[in-house]
Amino acid sequence: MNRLFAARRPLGLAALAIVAWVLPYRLNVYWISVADTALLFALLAVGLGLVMGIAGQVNLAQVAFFGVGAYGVGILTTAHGFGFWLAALLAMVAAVCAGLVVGLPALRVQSHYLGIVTLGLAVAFLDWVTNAPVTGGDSGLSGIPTPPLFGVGLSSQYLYYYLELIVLAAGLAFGYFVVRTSLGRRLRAMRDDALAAGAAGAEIRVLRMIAFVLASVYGGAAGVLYAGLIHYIAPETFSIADMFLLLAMVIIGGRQSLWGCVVGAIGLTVAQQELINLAAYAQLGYGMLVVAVVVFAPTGLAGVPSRVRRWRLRRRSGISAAALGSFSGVPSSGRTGAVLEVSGLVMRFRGVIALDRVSLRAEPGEILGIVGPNGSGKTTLFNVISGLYRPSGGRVDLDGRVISGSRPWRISHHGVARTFQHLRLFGNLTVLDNVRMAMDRTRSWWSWRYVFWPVGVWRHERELSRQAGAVLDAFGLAAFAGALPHSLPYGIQRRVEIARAMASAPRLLLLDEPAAGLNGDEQRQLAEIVRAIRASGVTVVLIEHNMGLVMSLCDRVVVLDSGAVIASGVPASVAAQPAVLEAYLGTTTLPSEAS
Amino acid sequence: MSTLVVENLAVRYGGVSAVRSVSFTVPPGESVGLIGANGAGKTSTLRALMGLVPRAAGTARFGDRDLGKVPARHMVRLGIGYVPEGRHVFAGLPVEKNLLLGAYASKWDSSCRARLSEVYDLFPVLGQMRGRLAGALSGGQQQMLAIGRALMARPVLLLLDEPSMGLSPKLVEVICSALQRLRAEGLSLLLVEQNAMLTFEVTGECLVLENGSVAMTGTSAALRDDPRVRKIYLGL
Amino acid sequence: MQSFFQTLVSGLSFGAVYSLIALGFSLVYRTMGLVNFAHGAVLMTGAYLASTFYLSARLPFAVAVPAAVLATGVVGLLIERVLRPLESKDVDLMLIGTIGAGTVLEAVAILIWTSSGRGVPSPVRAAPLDVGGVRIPVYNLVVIAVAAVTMVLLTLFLQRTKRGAAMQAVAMDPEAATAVGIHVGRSNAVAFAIGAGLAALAGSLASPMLFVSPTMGDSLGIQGFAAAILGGFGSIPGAIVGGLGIGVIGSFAAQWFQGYSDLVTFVVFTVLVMVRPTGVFGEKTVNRA
Amino acid sequence: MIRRSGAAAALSAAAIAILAAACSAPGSSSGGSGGSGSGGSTGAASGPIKIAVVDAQSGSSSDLGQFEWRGVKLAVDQVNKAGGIDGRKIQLTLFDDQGDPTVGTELARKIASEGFTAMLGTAESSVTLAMAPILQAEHIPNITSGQSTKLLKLGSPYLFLNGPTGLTYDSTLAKYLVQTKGYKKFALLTNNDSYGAGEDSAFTSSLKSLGITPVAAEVVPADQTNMTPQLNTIRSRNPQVLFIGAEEAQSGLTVKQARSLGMTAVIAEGAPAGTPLFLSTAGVANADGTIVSSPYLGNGVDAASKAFAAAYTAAYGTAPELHGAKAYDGAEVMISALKACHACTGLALASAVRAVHRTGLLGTFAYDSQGVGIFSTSIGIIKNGTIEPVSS
Repeated sequence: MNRLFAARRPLGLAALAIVAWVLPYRLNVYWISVADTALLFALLAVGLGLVMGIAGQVNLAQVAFFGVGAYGVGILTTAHGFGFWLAALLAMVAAVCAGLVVGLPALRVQSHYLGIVTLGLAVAFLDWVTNAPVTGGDSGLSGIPTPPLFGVGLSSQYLYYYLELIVLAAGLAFGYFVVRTSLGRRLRAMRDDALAAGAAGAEIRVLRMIAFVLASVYGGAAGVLYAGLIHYIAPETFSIADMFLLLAMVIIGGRQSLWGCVVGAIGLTVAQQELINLAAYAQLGYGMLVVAVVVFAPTGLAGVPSRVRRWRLRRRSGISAAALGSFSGVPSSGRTGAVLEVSGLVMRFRGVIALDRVSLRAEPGEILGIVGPNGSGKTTLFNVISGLYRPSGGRVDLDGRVISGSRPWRISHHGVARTFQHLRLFGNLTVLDNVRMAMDRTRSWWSWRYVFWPVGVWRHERELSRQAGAVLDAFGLAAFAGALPHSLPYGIQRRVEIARAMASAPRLLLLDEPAAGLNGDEQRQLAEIVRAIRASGVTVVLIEHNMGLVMSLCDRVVVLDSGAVIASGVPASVAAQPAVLEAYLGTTTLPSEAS
Repeated sequence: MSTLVVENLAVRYGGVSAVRSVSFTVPPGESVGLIGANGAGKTSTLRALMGLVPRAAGTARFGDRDLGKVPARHMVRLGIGYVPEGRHVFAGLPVEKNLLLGAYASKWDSSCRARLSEVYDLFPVLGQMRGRLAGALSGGQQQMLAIGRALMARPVLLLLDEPSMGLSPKLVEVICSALQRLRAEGLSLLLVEQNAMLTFEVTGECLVLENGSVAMTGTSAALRDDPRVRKIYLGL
Repeated sequence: MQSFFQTLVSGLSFGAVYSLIALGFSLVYRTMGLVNFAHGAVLMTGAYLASTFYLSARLPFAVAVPAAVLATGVVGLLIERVLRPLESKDVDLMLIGTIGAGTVLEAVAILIWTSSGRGVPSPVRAAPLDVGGVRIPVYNLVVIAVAAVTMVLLTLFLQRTKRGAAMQAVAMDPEAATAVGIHVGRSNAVAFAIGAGLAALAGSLASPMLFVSPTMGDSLGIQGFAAAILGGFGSIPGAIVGGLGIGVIGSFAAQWFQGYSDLVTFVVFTVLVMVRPTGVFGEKTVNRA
Repeated sequence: MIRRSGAAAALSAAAIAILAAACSAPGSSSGGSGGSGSGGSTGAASGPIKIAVVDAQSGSSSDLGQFEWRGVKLAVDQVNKAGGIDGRKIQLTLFDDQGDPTVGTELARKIASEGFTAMLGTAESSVTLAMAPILQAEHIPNITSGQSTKLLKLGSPYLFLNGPTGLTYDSTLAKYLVQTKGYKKFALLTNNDSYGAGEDSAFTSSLKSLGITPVAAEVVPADQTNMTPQLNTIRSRNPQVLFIGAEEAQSGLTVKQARSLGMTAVIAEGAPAGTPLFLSTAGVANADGTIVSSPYLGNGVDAASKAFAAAYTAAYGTAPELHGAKAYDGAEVMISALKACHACTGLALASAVRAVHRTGLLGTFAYDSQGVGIFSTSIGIIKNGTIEPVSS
């Protein structure tokens, strides 16, 4: 089914290319201008899709990027006599700068806060162009020249269509190149779960800025083309109403799919032209459509086929027939285990002491168990070690190097990987992508290759895929490579999370209640996996409530109660200590076996 | 007075089986404990009873009412009080407002006032702090507040989820004696606890859960002396 | 100096309106965790209803406004019903859903009242007060007074009544609220209706000072939202402080920066949010793994 | 394997498409582009004469658009009833530009592709500015209601104004206020859209030529409804005259807010102050004494305006105002030109418009090379909600 679809894809693309290429022959002067506008909106929408749908950053300033591109060209060509393409280049630079400025707040705030701030910045931009003399104020700039191309002036709407088509095709291709490879995978992982992405080595702050820069490049390019097409720009075109219209295009089309954004943009542009004398009804229509899409089909039109497919699958059979393979050993990473040294760690939350001078040590090739009643601070300890919290006191060293206080991605690059008590898989990434994302050890600035050395990206990608395949094989997950995590049984999801953690070739692995929810058989497999991980030299620290598992698996156990270490040692001796019994059972008067 | 009858209750989260086929009965005026290590399925059982998580299988009846058909917010009208795990007091509201909200289903009249003074009598410290924001109380005080809030609706059956969690031994004793007093007044209790010794003090009969199933049942007195309980807890 | 105070007075009167708007935002956010981007459009609906009752049905202003508040509350119930499936879901979808709802309200207003807008004569005909050369329009005092009374009433409602306590309880802990017998869905609906009513009150109070048009909610909504965030989202004193703050910043920005006032206001706002994302009275939240 | 052949198919298809494109340029073969190349011939002698009216029917300036449409339609209905032009009826089509220049450019292409002879509108200079180059390229004469002097700078032989430029309004007003009334302290409050910015520069330069510098010149955003902060600054300078350069509603609000601050300065303004929307927004009492510069002071000034007002009221059940009258005059000019050249098109029609010499409601039209046909306005004063000509 899937392979067939893949084979059909080039055919579909070819058909689409032909339609797009011969379309102008069927259009009159008016409709070609509509087509030109539609293509511009499509380019804008792809940019918005990348930042909102792929990277999950609310951006209500996309029209401002559009405006910066258009005004950049307008001002430079009319007031300073620059040639069109030089002006276009500088305008793109300006748009990227705007992207960086609008993206800045994303480092501090998210979701609705980011929405209002970006909207506010869009209003501020609009205010500036309406007032500044250099932008011609409300009456705008006219007389923007036609862009020449190889000595041909593109004054014809028809020729311009092809220019736009080529730019859009290139933009889409680049967009898909980004989305399907390393950078896009990180962006999507960040969207699904920023916390887990950080713990898996993604530099969240840099990625957010990259997302806004991507959006601004597409917005700026659309603006440049717009200026060359219309030869006239005025603030009205970049209004908030147009921003919401653009948003509607992306939402209705499907924000997580670049094709969806294109379809939404073209569809809504054409619909708007058809209803040009019924503007209020058009607005009513797309407003209701947005509400309906958000409530009933959050992934938009682009998400409908996969929803239908999933629905039909579910009706036909329960879960996919693919079976979990057997675990066949941890692929060697060539890295040795690390010594974890926690000394005097204190963590306070608004007066509540969650960790009270915790000290412990884990050696390479050892499985250290952390146990204790609910609320004793076990997960908080993991959160401090993996960098989610900055400790109030004390320190964490890895092989003698202080890691406490570093950001999660940096700690991940030092060789610490973790799983979470409540699974934190990237829900909209396939199992393979979950693994590839964690496996990718490049830094974010590595992304310059996307612009200057795409071949390098491809090679890196091939290498990642090869290694990730090996990890999936080793963990017996090969059959689920293309599945989304939530479609899998819980036990398999747990294993995927461990595979993901191991994909980053860690030297220290933190497992937070890995056996929770597993049945007896699965627990036995888990024990086998954890032992194999230890055998590969990795230091393992695990939090577990299942005492049977702890007793049989761990080399040493540390008991936490009320944030403090109350006992530590080999499992059997720890279980015999009165303080442990009290922590677990509530009192020391419990009769011992001997009595 | 009604009897709580639970038969073959099962709970699943997604693909995970948290509770498999648990059955028990709480007769009027009786007190039953559900104990076991973390993750044994105690809290899930209680939440399923309250209708806060969906039941995968099984039935629960209270008197002649099928609890499966009663929305969670109507439990209080049937006389079932619920003290959630982690206390869940309304942190931004004063102590007294928390208690009054416990009597949300009835009028805030003189009988409600009378009930309020009964709660203050049971937990004098709450009376002293009636104007304080609940979020500013210590853990033990919050636990008293959560119990007091549930008592405000004059329940006939009280479901308690880990009332001793995170409390110092001294405060556990306070809670323990309060529960004993409530039991003496004729209230039925269903107590979910990790703290086995507290449970044995307060209840007449206990179930020990392990991995979502009932591992042992018996009178609290008998279980107290049974070494197998300790094994289940510590996995030895 | 006189000009300074005059600008301050004008900033405070509009600030009172922003406070009411921010209050609606905050109440809805506080009780249901929903960020209502349609708030501005709801405000516009309320303003149109009030002006219709006042101008077309010739009701006295003091009757028209409460009538509009009630009617808009019903509109709020409708919106809440439509968007209810989103309430516990992802915040971004909610944001977009309410933007969609706002678009719909605006379109409906255009279809009913056309897009041209209308001026509403001031219901108070008295001459402005003169305090040391500072002119204070009597109607502005009425607005400030009504806003203040509303805030006191709202605070009393939340603190003294059973329904108010229940609404706060739902906000703090929906599950525990359910356990004591509170109908969470109904409480949310009531909260949303009150939020809509507050928007309508703000809109109808502002309409004699401003101009009623289908787009009036856009800028008022954004300013009110900014006010809510500035004060600390979900906080009632925060809404008041934030509203007055945005009103005063806006007034001085308009006086000093003329046409560039929006630019200045939003740049200042952005910087403030970045420096202190939780606003003046907001609480810091902790990430949990 | 399948994948391979798919890619091959794609390549060959693309090659065919490129070949097809190379053989003939799109757009040239299809008969869509009606206007191109028809530079001045006499139009086809049958069927109705198609005239496009482009005006905002939605958005904040839709009121203006409504007024304009009524004025145009009245004129065209009258000529159609009288038998049309050489026996051919005029067929009007209304397009909504939404006040957005981009929409305007698309409409310009639509008008060209659908073979319209001429265009009337728009009410907004910025939209007309965007459309004019396309209309010029497609040889479609356009009589606009815009009054910005930027329109003249385009130098399009196809663009005509149906009223005076902003400069005419303001210089007449300034002369009256300074020379007749003897005022010396002026304050300006203008908004930042193209109308307001134009008024700002026109009135300032008019004052300058009379040797006067304003004591205050404040700018408000066009969508701002609270003008108090700017009015505060103005009030502190104590001017005798407050000149307002903003659209109807905003002007009305400004007057209302100025009066509520206790300002007593004389209000002076261009055309917007003469409209019902201004009066209803400001309130009748507040608007009293406002001095208006307008080529059309009211419906009862002379016989022509009385007849127009009667016909307009009969058709629409409401009395006309300036915009309706302007649009009516513009339509009349176009009709005269069409009559004179026997429904010609393109450059010939443009020349015919330029040659029109007729007296309308606003005055006597005699177009100069820049496309302006009216060069004077009258001064009126608002009393009890109606404009009266000043008795000077």
